Amino acid sequence: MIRVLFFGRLGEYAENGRMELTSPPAPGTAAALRDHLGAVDAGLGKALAEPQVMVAVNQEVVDWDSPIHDGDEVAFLPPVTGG
Amino acid sequence: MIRVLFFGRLGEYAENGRMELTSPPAPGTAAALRDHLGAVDAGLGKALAEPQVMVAVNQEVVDWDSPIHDGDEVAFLPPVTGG
Amino acid sequence: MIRIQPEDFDLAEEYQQLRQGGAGVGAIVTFTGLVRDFNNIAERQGASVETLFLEHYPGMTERLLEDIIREARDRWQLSGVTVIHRIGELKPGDQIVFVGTAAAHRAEAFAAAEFLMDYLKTRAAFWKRVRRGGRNEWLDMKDSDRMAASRWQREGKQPGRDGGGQQ
Amino acid sequence: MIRIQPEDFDLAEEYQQLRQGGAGVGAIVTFTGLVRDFNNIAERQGASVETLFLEHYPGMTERLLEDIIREARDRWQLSGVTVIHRIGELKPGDQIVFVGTAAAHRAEAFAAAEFLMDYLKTRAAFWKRVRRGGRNEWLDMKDSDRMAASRWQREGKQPGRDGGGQQ
Repeated sequence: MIRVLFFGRLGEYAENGRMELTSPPAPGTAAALRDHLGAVDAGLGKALAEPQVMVAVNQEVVDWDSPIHDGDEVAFLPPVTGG
Repeated sequence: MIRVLFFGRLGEYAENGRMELTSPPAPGTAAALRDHLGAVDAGLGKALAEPQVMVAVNQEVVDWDSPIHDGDEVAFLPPVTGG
Repeated sequence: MIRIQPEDFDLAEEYQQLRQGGAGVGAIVTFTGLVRDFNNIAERQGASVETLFLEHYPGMTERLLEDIIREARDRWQLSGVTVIHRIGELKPGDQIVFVGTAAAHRAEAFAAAEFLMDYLKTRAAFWKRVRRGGRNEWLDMKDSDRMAASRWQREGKQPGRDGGGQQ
Repeated sequence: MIRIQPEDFDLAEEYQQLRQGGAGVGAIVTFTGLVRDFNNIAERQGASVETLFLEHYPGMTERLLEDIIREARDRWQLSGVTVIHRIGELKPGDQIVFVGTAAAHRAEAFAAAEFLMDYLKTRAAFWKRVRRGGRNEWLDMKDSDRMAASRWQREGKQPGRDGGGQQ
């Protein structure tokens, strides 16, 4: 199972800003997960394609070609606006 | 009358760090006052000759060739060490 | 010390904490961020704003802040560092973020506090939204914040991945 | 606001004062200088130090501080500035100087606070002495302070005589 979290403006595309997938979409990279979500929901796909969106796997920001394994927590992060 | 004030390490050359002169030593510049004081007290003269010592007339830092008039307050200021 | 909390904080308490760093503490810098007028924040016209809300990524936020503080301690000699960031609903004038640094000399304390704030604005996992006219609007990062943070980066390094070394 | 006083000051009170600048205040920076271990300050070995004493030039000190604050307000948009400097006898750990700045944005508040501190160290009419073994010793300005202050000077201008303009 993959736990997917959406923060900031991305949160509106999933109830409570989160969803669960039974397994990582092939070929099992962060980019594949992003593309899979975009295929299901075009609005989300467009929001995730914004160049400043980052992906974190298990709370660590990673490259889009990083692998995703069963049990991972994947988070999509728009640009932060803290402080 | 000229009121002369000495601050910091210069204060030890005058009781309570101050003295009074009846008139500005000729030719009536800050440098002339400094030289006059140095002629009276060699130790003070040496201390005033330190390149970082500044002179203020009526609480305004001025050049050594600035004039001094009767009634002025002249202060000799070693480098400051505030804060 | 890192705290992420909905509760307000007390500058005086945090300051006293930083003062406890021993006889070597000569300089304490505090930065406090306050919520400015909402409509100013949202930076465009429209219905008036009802609330400001801060979301964070629990777990990851703390990890990022620990990284940031470790980096500050690598760069400067610090006897104390405190970072507090509030989450949840805030109103204008509320305290939102606190950074406090203690050091022997003021240059270190100032640089570290500014560094931490620049990174908090650009790297820590916080998102601000305003609610107005019944709708949520997420705020964008300001270019000025991006530029401020980039000062600390060294050539040939990834943003936020540069280790020790002075600016 | 400028205060030169033998009395201690209360950071929390000064902070609350700076917070009263209205809905536009988004950033408050405070700097507090503490008296470090005396022997460290004197920076050489010998009899142990008994007291630290701060002398100032009443009247001129206030005038210089007013100039410095005016210069800071020319350079940066500030909604509040407070400078407090203590005089008289102090002991290790005592608060000696306070600078507080309030502004819409943190960059201004930080820069102004640092600027004011650099100038307080090098331009304001304060002199520190220590007493040890029954003798008074005046302390010298540190090269690091001279260098810090020189950052703010612009080419072709006299030290401390440069008016407005950003760094």
